[in-house]
Amino acid sequence: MEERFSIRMSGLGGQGVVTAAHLIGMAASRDGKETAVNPFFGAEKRLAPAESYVRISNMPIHERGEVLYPDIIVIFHSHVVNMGKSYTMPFYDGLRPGGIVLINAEGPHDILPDDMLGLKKLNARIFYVPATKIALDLADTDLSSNLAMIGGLLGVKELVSQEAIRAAIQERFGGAKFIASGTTAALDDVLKSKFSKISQLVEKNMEVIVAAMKQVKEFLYDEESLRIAAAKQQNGGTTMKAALIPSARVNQELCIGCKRCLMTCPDPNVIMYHKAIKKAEVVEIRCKACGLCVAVCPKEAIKIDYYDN
Amino acid sequence: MIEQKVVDPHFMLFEAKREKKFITGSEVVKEAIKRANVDMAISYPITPQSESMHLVGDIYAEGYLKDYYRGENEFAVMSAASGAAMGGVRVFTATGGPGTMRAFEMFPTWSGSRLPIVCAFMTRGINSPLTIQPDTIEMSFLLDTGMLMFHAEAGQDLFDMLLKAFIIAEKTEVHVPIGVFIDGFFVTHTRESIEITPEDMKLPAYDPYSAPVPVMDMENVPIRQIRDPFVMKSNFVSYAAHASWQQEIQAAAERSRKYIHQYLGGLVEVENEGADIMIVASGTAVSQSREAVAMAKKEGINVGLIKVKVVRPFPTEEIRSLTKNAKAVIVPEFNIVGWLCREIKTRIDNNEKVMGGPRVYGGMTMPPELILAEIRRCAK
Amino acid sequence: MKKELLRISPGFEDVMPLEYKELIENGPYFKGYGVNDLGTYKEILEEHPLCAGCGLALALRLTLASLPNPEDTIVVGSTGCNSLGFPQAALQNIHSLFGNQNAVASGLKRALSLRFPDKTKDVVVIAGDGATADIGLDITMHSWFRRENITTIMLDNEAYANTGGQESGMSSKGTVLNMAPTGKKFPKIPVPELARVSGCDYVAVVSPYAPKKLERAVRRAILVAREVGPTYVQIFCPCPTNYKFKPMEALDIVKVKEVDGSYVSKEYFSPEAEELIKRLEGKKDKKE
Amino acid sequence: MELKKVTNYQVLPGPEGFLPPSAASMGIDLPGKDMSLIEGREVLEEEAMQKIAEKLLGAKNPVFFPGPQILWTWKEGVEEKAALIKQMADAVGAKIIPIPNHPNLTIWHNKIDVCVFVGVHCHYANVALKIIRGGSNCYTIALCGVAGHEDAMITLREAGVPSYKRLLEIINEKKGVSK
Repeated sequence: MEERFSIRMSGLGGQGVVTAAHLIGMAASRDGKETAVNPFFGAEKRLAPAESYVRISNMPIHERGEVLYPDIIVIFHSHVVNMGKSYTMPFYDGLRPGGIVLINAEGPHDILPDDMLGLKKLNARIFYVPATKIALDLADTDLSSNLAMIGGLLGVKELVSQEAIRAAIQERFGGAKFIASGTTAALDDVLKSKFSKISQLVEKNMEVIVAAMKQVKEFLYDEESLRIAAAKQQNGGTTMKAALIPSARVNQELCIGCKRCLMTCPDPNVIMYHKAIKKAEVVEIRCKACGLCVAVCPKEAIKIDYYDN
Repeated sequence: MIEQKVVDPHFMLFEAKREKKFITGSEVVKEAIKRANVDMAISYPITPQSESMHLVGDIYAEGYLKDYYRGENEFAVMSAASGAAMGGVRVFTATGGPGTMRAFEMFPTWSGSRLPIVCAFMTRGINSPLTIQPDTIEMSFLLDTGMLMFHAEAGQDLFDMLLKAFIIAEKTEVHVPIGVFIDGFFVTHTRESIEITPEDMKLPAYDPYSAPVPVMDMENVPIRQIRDPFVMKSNFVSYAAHASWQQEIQAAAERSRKYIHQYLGGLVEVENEGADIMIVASGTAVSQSREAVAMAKKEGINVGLIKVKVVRPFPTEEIRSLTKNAKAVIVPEFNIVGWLCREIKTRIDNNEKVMGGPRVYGGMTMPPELILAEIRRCAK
Repeated sequence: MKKELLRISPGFEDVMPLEYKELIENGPYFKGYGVNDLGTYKEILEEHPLCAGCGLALALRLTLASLPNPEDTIVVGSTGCNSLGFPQAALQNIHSLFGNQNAVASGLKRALSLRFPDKTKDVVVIAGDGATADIGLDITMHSWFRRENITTIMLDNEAYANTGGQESGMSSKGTVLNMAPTGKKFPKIPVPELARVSGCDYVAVVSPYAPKKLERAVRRAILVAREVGPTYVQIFCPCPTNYKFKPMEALDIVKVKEVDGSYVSKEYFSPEAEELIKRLEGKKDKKE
Repeated sequence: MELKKVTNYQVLPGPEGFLPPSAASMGIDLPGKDMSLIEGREVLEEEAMQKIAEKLLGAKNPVFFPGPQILWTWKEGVEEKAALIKQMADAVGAKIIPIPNHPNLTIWHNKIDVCVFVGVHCHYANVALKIIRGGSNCYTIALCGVAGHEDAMITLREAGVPSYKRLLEIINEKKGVSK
């Protein structure tokens, strides 16, 4: 009998959603399973919605395109859940009854009550794992968050073996030219640059995966959790912890108001200028943390930092 | 230049006394555009279209148009026409055959951008090998561009269809481009008697603010209001927007039917309705069929003729109803693929009675005798 | 545009999205702002999805901040990374197809001249190097030959970036990029020189890391296009994603290329343009 | 000859299938002069207005979607129209969510059961109306100043100040009755 799992991975561009799907697919293939993996994204860049799909089965797979009716949904970023940065509305649209939702979040998250109700009706099981935090703690880079999400997924369901995942990481980052979109290839290079050797990259990321497997927790639809979720919506929506976000910050004591940073930021209305005090200030929520302002500041008054929104 | 006054289109087209002129199809284009209150025309030479756009240039020089130039190729010309239309002026251009293919990417873009451009297509064969001869194959490629397509039988149709095309294309709920198709040489280079409207009358000017999309002039509702179909975001709404957008372009064509009835008297015309054998044809094939019908009549064979004036939107219900009781349907065409036959076959019941042909292509003339032979065969 | 256009119908002020209100209350229309005012007003460009540290995004932002009359400017873009920015821009803009931007702009400029003979309507083409120098080179040059009164601005990131980093005609000789696996075989297309011989009355090459020079070039180009003839500005926009460097290094890359002569800022005026700019800018020396 | 597609199609709230067809492709015509459409059926404007008032007053979460042509005082007469729309929205307790650009996730986010399009450019209104039918069960109403919108469940055509005034009157009358 066919045992098929259709997985939909949703996140934002640059989070490694496509890479995660690819690694799972490679691992499943190594484990001798049938698998098909495909990404789906618009002509957009980082931070735009990105999805990828993994189908794993013991029988041949013919279906293509978006996984419209997933068994498992893996969510890399809170904005997929609460900001509509999703290909579908609501984010769990099409989830099969009894399906699984795994979210990158630090604590008992707060899916909006209506969505919670919808998921409950489907008898969906909700899991969360602090993937970004684990990545930063253990691999020292948020670029490993996708590996942590793989760990979380394996913690919920052992779709592929750890050995196969290890081999997949080795293959993907270990030299042989991998065909990916230009932007993905560029990010691969950045990830590689974070580690001195490929073996170190593999080990660190395996640590991330194992830690995530252990830390993944199930959300229970008990009264207490539902009450908290409802209270949160009353307070104006979500308080679900997003990943830590890097942003530039101006040390106002050092700022001399030269405006160089203002004219060097590629994004509009990120750095604002206070005419009265002649100081620059960063609107953190808009900053993409490229660091150009840091490079042009003559007084070293700007730094990139991680902050928690 | 003769002083022209703006008149009610209905009066100009249906009531004003017409004058008879013995002119070619190319001259018909000139006479129609002279009366169409066109702001701007852009041209590029290609046989058999060139002469008509020279003549439009001449009336620009006389002062009937406000701007006119020769572009560098058809893709550029059609692009410039779209820029002009987005800027809120009435624009006319023409091409044919390989020129149509060179410009092709722009035609669905015109439709998607809701631009009421009128373009005359003087149809001709498509390479390779090189040909400049008549052939209607390009119409097959254009069927699904979202443009409305009128097919003129001869010069008289051409005159009326061009003027009426501006009126229909510019209706807010329609507002998509219209291609007026004329068979190269058979119509463009044939001289015949045409009844034209008075020279001192012209259509009312285009009102850009009647468009269903904002005009790109920074003078109407302001800012962050893009006009083009930029829906390539990554979420379900974007896909839904693109899907709905495509539906909307087709819906616009559906909405044009009412106006086609009002101005063209319908999408089809029929002769000998209810005959056992019906010919369905468009363009020059209609003219040849008229002769064949007359010849058949002499032989005692009763044959009907459905003239398809409008190919997009397609006269589905009309053809279904008119061919319902026919025993045979003959579709003579001036192209190898038989696109009109295909259109009909996919739309009517019992389509095995539709005869694919006769067909000529590559510049050949279709003698009425060829159609007659088919009629005789069907009558047996 | 008429100033009255920028007024929300009474009763709807409260419900208008903040970004629109900000544009009215604190936007750049009718203000004559320049790059020096950045950070003090609501910009024409909103949050865009271009990469962190994108040189093209910076060039686009600065270009829009340099427009002398944003309230009467219509931008024609083209396919490429820049087309991801324009839907976020608060001025009317057209994305038609790939490579036809100068033809669309020609038709648009002529239409606006017919409809508004007594008003200034600036039509500015902003397109990438692929759109301008490869797929649209003939159309670009023909708009110059025809002496269309439009400004053409090339955001030159020396590659097809939106499709994943392929060689373009503007990539330097020897550069290894996708579709140039053994390195590019011919040098950068000399578009500024082509512009000059094709009749452009003003040509400038600048980079976004000298923002005030960029601003001056954009303004001059638009002012000359209004009154004299076609103009061209080429902006070097290093692409960290496809050229694989850290965004922070962009500035150094510009400097190195300026010094080694492979990408040098320059400016050219026709005599008519020179006279016009002299008149408009007073005694200021424009060739500094 | 004039032949019309005979249709029994009704323009009802979605979702209809995986992707609903456009009403025009199903043979629904725009209303004739002085006429309106209710669910694809041509009726007198008065009847349509009565139904609009009922729908709005009976709605849990009615929303007005004013578009750019009414949000900005870009030409004469807009202010008066805008004031009437505002009064209408207030009278039925509707939220106002501007559509200064094209449609977005608003429609899903806000769980709207009845909505009114007014002052949106016809093309964008048509696209949005189709999207809404595709993905929600919202009852859509269009107060169109031009030819109307067959994809809306109720549409007026050539609606201007007199139509708005009459509609407001009907709403107020019905409100009086229901109270």
